[in-house]
Amino acid sequence: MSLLDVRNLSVSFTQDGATNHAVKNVSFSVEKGETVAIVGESGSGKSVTALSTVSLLPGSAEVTGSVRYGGAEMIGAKERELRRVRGNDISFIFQEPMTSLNPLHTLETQLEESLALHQGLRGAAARTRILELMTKVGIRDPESRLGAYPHQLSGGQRQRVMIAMALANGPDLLVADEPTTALDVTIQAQILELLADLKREEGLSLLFITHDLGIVRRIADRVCVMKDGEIVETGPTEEIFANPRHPYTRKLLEAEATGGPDPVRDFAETIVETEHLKVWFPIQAGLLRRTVGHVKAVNDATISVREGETLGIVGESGSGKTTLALAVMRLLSSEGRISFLRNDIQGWHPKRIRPLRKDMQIVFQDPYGSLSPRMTVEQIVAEGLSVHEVSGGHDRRAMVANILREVGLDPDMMHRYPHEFSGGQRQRIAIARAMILQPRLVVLDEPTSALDMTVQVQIVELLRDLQKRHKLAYLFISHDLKVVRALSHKVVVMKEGDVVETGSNAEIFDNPKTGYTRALMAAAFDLHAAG
Amino acid sequence: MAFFTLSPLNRRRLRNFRSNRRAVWSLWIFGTLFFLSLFAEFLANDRPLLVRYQGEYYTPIFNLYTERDFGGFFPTEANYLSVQVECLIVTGIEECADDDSGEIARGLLADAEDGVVDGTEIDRGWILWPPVPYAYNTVTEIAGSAPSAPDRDHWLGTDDTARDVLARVIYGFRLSIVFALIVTVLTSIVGIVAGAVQGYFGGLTDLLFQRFLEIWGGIPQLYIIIIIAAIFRMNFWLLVLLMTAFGWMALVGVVRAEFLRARNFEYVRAARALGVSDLVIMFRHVLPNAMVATLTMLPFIVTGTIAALATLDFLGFGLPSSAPSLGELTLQAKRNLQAPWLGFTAFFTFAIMLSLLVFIFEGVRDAFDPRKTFQ
Amino acid sequence: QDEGELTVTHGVSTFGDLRYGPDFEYLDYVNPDAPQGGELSFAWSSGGFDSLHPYSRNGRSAVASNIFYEAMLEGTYDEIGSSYCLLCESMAFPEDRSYVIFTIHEDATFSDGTPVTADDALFSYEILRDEGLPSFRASIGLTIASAEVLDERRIRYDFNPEAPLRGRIESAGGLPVFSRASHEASGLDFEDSRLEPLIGSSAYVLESVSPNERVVYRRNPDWWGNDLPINRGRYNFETIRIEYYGDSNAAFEGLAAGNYTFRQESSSLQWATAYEFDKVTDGTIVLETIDHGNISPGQSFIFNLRRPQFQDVRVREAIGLMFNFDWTNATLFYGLYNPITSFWENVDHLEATGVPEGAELALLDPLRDLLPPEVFTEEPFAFPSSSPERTFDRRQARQAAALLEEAGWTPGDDGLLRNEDGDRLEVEFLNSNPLFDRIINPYVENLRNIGVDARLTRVDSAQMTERERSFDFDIITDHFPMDLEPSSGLRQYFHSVQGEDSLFNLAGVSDPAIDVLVEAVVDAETQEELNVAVRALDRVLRWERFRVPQWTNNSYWFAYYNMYRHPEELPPYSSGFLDLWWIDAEAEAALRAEGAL
Amino acid sequence: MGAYILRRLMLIIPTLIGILVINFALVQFVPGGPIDQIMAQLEGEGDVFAGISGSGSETGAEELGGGDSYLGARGLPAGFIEQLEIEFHFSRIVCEEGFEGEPRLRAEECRAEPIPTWQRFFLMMWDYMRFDFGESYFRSISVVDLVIEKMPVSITLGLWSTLAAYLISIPLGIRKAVRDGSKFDTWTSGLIIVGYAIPGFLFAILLLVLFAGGRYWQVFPLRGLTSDGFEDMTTLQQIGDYFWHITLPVLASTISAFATLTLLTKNSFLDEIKKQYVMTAKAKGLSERAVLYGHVFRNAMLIVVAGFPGLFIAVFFGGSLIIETIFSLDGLGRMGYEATVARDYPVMFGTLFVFGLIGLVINLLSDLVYVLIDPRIDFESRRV
Ligand SMILES: Nc1ncnc2c1ncn2[C@@H]1O[C@H](COP(=O)(O)OP(=O)(O)OP(=O)(O)O)[C@@H](O)[C@H]1O
Ligand SMILES: Nc1ncnc2c1ncn2[C@@H]1O[C@H](COP(=O)(O)OP(=O)(O)OP(=O)(O)O)[C@@H](O)[C@H]1O
Ligand SMILES: [Mg+2]
Ligand SMILES: [Mg+2]
Repeated sequence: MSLLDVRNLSVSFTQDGATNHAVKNVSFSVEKGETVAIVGESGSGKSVTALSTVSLLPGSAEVTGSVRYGGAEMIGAKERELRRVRGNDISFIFQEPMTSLNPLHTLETQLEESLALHQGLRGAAARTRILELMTKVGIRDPESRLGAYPHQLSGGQRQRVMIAMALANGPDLLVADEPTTALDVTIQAQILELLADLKREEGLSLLFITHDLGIVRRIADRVCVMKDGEIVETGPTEEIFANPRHPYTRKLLEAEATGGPDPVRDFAETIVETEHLKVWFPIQAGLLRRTVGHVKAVNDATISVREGETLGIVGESGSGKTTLALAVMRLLSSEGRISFLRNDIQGWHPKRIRPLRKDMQIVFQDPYGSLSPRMTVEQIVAEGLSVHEVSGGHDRRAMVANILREVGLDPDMMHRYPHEFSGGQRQRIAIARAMILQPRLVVLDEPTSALDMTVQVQIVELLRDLQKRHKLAYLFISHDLKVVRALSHKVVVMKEGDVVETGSNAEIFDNPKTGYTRALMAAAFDLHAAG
Repeated sequence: MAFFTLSPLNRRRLRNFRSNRRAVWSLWIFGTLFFLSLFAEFLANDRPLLVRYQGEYYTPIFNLYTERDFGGFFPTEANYLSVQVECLIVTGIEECADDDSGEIARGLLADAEDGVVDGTEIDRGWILWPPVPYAYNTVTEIAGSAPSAPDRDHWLGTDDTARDVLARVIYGFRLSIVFALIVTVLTSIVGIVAGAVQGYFGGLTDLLFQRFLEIWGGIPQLYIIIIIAAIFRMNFWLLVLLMTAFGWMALVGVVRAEFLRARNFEYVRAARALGVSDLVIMFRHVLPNAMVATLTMLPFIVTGTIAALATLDFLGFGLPSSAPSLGELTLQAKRNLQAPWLGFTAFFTFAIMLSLLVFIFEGVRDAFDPRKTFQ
Repeated sequence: QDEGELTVTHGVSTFGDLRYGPDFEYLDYVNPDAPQGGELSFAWSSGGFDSLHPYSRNGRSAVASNIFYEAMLEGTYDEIGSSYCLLCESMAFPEDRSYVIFTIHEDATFSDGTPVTADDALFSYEILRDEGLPSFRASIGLTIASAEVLDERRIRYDFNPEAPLRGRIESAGGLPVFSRASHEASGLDFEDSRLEPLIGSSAYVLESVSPNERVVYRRNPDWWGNDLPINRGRYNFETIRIEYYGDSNAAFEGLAAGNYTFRQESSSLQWATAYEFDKVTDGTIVLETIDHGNISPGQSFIFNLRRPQFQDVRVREAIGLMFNFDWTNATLFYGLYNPITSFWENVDHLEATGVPEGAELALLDPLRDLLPPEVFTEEPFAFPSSSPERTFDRRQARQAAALLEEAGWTPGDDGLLRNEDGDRLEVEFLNSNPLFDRIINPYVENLRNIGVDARLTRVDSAQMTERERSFDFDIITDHFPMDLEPSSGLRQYFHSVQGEDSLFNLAGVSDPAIDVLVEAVVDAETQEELNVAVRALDRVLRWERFRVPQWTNNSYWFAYYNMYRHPEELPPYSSGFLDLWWIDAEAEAALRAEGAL
Repeated sequence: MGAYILRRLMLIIPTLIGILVINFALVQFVPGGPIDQIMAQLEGEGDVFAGISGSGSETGAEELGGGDSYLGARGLPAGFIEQLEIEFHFSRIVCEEGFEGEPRLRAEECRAEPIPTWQRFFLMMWDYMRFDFGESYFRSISVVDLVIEKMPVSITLGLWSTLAAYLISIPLGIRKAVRDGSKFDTWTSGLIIVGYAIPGFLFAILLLVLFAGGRYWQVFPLRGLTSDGFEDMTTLQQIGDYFWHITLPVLASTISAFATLTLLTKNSFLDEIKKQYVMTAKAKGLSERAVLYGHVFRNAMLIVVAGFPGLFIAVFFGGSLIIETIFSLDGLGRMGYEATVARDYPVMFGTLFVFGLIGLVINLLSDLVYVLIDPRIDFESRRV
């Protein structure tokens, strides 16, 4: 008997009278100790399928079919029954770690809760275990991080906390929805190693959803390929990779962001420039919130991006990439010079910067959090247009539809609220919002982490195309070095708040100088090679 | 655009609202009641809707006719409820008005049933009354003492001044609702804006504004009311002004708190990155997500305003005591425990009004809740 | 000391006719054998109390908190203007009553056992004069010129020569006597409110007190005056307990709940509707209506005669005609109240009746030029009775409309009356008592119906007083609590000289004829003279039509547990429930057995 | 934060001054003053509660008064008003030069001279700075003692009704949020709305008549906080007696408090309950209670907390005039109303000052609680 047996699962959402069949008649199973990977197009129903295994879908979802866990039916089961299974037997890693943690609880509380709940660990014992877990998932200096709130963590750190939380209970089945998207390759490798250990030692079963085919190849026993809510192909990993039958699978396997960026014109105008940029977050303690120390998120960053140029920023998780990006955008207080289009915007009153914002846009690392929950996609995407009055005679709705189409979204979906999308779709909405303004500078913070290979290629093409046409400057942050390589002219490598290396694309990728960069490259391309 | 063709979003909200049947019903009932009460003069009045006298038509509801116009004695407005005036109109005989006890008038009226009085044919007139032939300030004729229990003439009884309770409720409902709606709209706008500005901008703005609020809140309203009432004569609009001036602070605290929290959210940062102005961020991005408290409180602010008006009336600092106020009715209920119909009427009026409002606002909340779904 | 013959007597009256001789055994209206003991308990809900010192304006003193003190003299409930020695053994005064000497009873002691001395009396006089309630100060200052201790037990008061003869001695003899020692020992100012009362000499001492909640007075077992004839059959209750309630409904419930057992009802609504519960129907609680002979306090709407629109008496009469007493009484008061016509309502010998004759006519005749002719030809003015069925009485309205038309007020297009200048006839009723809204509102409606631009304005009491003090009102409700033996007090009410700025003459009555009559009353030397003068004054005042009389209650309404008893025949001027009534111990035991107590 | 708190504390002083200035100025315009009120009282009128307690009669005749029945005792002595003005510090006595001895009005050489308004204000401020709030105009009691005297009732009513409201409303609101749209939701809504719609004082009277009066079920006492022999009871009896007394008043004053709080809780839970982190908590396998109270509660409660200081100040210091009156309790509600209507300015200003101070501190505390609840909150202005 399979540990998890999904039969004819269908999930549909009815909205505005129209029914959206997110998952259609999906069947698969996970045996004990087995790793099943679900890959597929963004928005094809992977997350929905995963969530329906323990009935975590919102009330608006209509679920039919059967999901049996250890022989017990999960669909329509009593809440109490489900509770026993959740967390204890089946652990979950959600796709969007940024919004999945309780914003008001410290790491310690969140982790301790799981431990206390399922293992009865409390106090010092729990603490030891928490520290152990945090070390295992690669959080440096865990002790000082115990009291941190989610908003004080980087994206990757949050994701790791999610992983630690899921592993805390020693589950039988781990449902991991894109668990490594925000992690740099070294940590990613470490996590995968950890999972492999667990699988080996405790017979952990894994339902693994990912876009990264390298990972699939490395850890999965079986693969299900989903498209448009259906499993179009399923089989042992080797077989699928060696011998894909379905055209979509073939397309997926072939898709890869390749090529390089178009060269930058000489004497291109510098769009943005920073000198000795520094962001230190105060660490506050006590009711009076006295500052007891600082998290040195960015120490001394000097970068510049020219018209039509892409600056890739890579580095380990928590190294200050996002912080740097936000500081450049003047969304965080920082020290040091920032000049944008020759304006020294550091110290400007926010009101004064506002007109400039048309030309500087950002795609946040946490797309979900950055979308107003009570605005529809249309409103969200169109907002910039009205703010900067760039209708240019066009109908705004047409413009929105257009950009949505370009990022691979069905314009019919523009009346939906953000929470009615898949992770990848939300990411693309965020991209669309930034791009519709045709700014001069776009900061892209992990813009492709939730996208499958085919869409990723599409987006990369789009970015390149826009860059070519409008001479956009990109500040591109990603853990996916392949994409970085495909897009950037220059690359900055960061580690613990410091810029450790800067160089052209070729210099960094082909000829890394510092040890850290070398290790990073090795891990990245080795990992893929290993697959 | 939004006014003529509904945007898909608004259509969706409307649909959400519609699928909350309770809310829809409440809105209908409330709307109907409110609409009807706007025409209170046609529902309850001591002036007839239409009078036919000597072959001509008169509309006392719009025009003032003296008793002399109908051949009577008084040069002042005719008292249509009196038997003398009725007799004058119906029979057209001037003797009707001569007898103050009404004996002759009654006799003539009885005689005129058949259209012939004393052998001469008369041009029979008639009076068309509104459903309730009393206005809120009509002191009616009752047998026994006031307050009198409900009967055929007075469906909800009379109050302690022998005025018809139903008529007073009809007028009182209108007065209270109009008052409360105006005050609520004004106070909510001011309160929300104030709270939003404080919470969103923080810093010095917040610091100073809060102090201002504290000082403002320390002013004894009663004195202001006494002063104003002594200078001007207290009236509806003055009370609206006063209530607004002191009522807006109710929402400031919660709205401020919500804004203090919400301004840290990622989507606010995103909006800022877009270059959205502070005002738009506040009202497009933050407010809809900080509206829980406001929407929950609104029906209570409406009824609270009515209650505040009632309390003022109760304490004697509100509208003149002849004004049809629900507060006055409750006060009477307290003084006249032997007349439970007063209390029941007040209670049911309040309860119905509040329930309807709460249900309507629940529907509105649902309509704006993106995650709310209806099967 | 001896400017002629001194009258030494046990009692004094205005015109020298004492009902009780020096050797009377007990007062006529008491039950000399009334059993003593038991408890009188009643409730109070018109405001709380925080003091037991009724002679200071500070604090609100408890009900009957003057019970601790005795004065030299004591009045009776069946005579007017007579007072008898209580603390004094005798008093002595000369013919012209220019002074009085009281000799304090030799047994008189304060409740702490110390004797009452002339020095205590002097102290009481002085402190009341200097620091007492303003009313005391005003009155004492006017009448008493000085006081002097003659010896241990004798005190002499000298009167101001200008002070009216009448009531002189009574005003000195009526001063409560405190123990000087107790005041000095307390260390407080006399003006401070206090919960520990000054020591007095009366039948009751303080048992316990709990502010705003309860005060209990207990009979002093060693009361010196127990055997005095004037006290015989009185002060029968062992304890008197007064329960305070914040709310009248709660207070009413307290009776049914047995928290207290005696209630004097003052609300017609309650009296007519509330007493229908079990304990009443089964006789545990008895209801009793007792007619009294007290003068009505003369509650009326008064016109502010300083206002131009009220200069014309026809306007005043017209407005008065629209107040429908009969309807108000029947519909709003359950028919329980009585109308008022006279200023001495309910006192036959002082009310004006018929056309003036005899002595009255003689008194009025010289004033003929100053008076309207009707005074001599018609019955004294009274508003006619009107229809009890409906508030708007056509007959009165017709009369009123005619009067107004005569006075030059004609209706405009809006149905409101205007004078030649086009001004409307504006009448504002100013009122601070919420209970009156229901009475004034129909009146206002009536007035509006005949075209008077009337309205009711409610203000709070401070504002009310302020507007009264500045005479800034049209019509307010006022009282005319006339004395049975009216005296110089009348000047404050009606005399033009004092009247100008007297707060008791709110209407602003200022009429030479009235001045003459007031003086005639003050100067009256015999009862008969007084009666005549008062009747003449009453007549003239009524024809002045400056007030619209409201209503009065000529009865006491009592509801009590069936254990209280009172003398068969109650005196006319007081129900005397504090001192004349007693407890029937058997009945009380029976009630207890039933569990009703 | 420390700096912020310091700044807030420092601002308390100008705020208090502001409150006093405004009120002092206001009082100058109110028609009728304390002297008028005293005169009204001397005439046997001026019971400020007459309208509320329903006492008093239409005939204006009460056989017994609090005062005396001294005959001829009527009118005001000369100089009485002047003397009051001096007592109330509206005027002061000035004597001619060379006058020796105690300055009294009675002395020929002395007269009352009004003190200019601005001087009066500064005199008052000077007293307040030394926390000297003076005496009531109407009673020989200092303002502080007066307030202390009234505290037990207000604390009782405030504490228990707030407690009851919170203890019932929050769990109820949460239940309703979880079961949004169910039958349970509907009928509880109905119930709390009815509770809210019942005019408070009618309900109080109803309770009183039904459960405390002698006509129906005489279960509870009619009045007061404690029974007679309270001092002699054992502690347990005392507690019992106390709760026996306060049941009805607390019930009456709480009944309407449920509605807003419950619905507020419900709606803010509804907003939170569908957020992503709740799913995480659920996926952990936490029980419903643990999810609701452990996770959602803190996120949803901000607005409930935000409303708390207002509510607290309202119930503690506002008191409940009508409930206090009906149950014959003597609390701050009545005191405040009486002081206002009777123009007892020392009491008014004194309480305004003290409660203003407490209110300011409570506001500050509640702001700190925000930060405690949601560490992301700060009060600085955004410079970026
Ligand atoms: N609450 C919802 N209401 C309506 N539609 C939804 C809702 N949640 C998901 N969907 C839709 O269901 C489909 C499947 O979504 P799902 O999240 O499973 O995609 P996914 O395969 O996980 O994609 P991604 O790789 O982008 O995360 C999408 O088209 C999405 O728009
Ligand atoms: N508001 C904050 N308060 C305190 N520390 C913070 C805050 N925001 C970020 N940090 C810390 O600053 C460091 C840099 O964070 P940042 O988000 O820039 O990392 P990153 O390079 O984007 O990482 P990732 O790849 O995981 O997203 C991290 O250690 C993080 O914990
Ligand atoms: Mg997904
Ligand atoms: Mg990051």
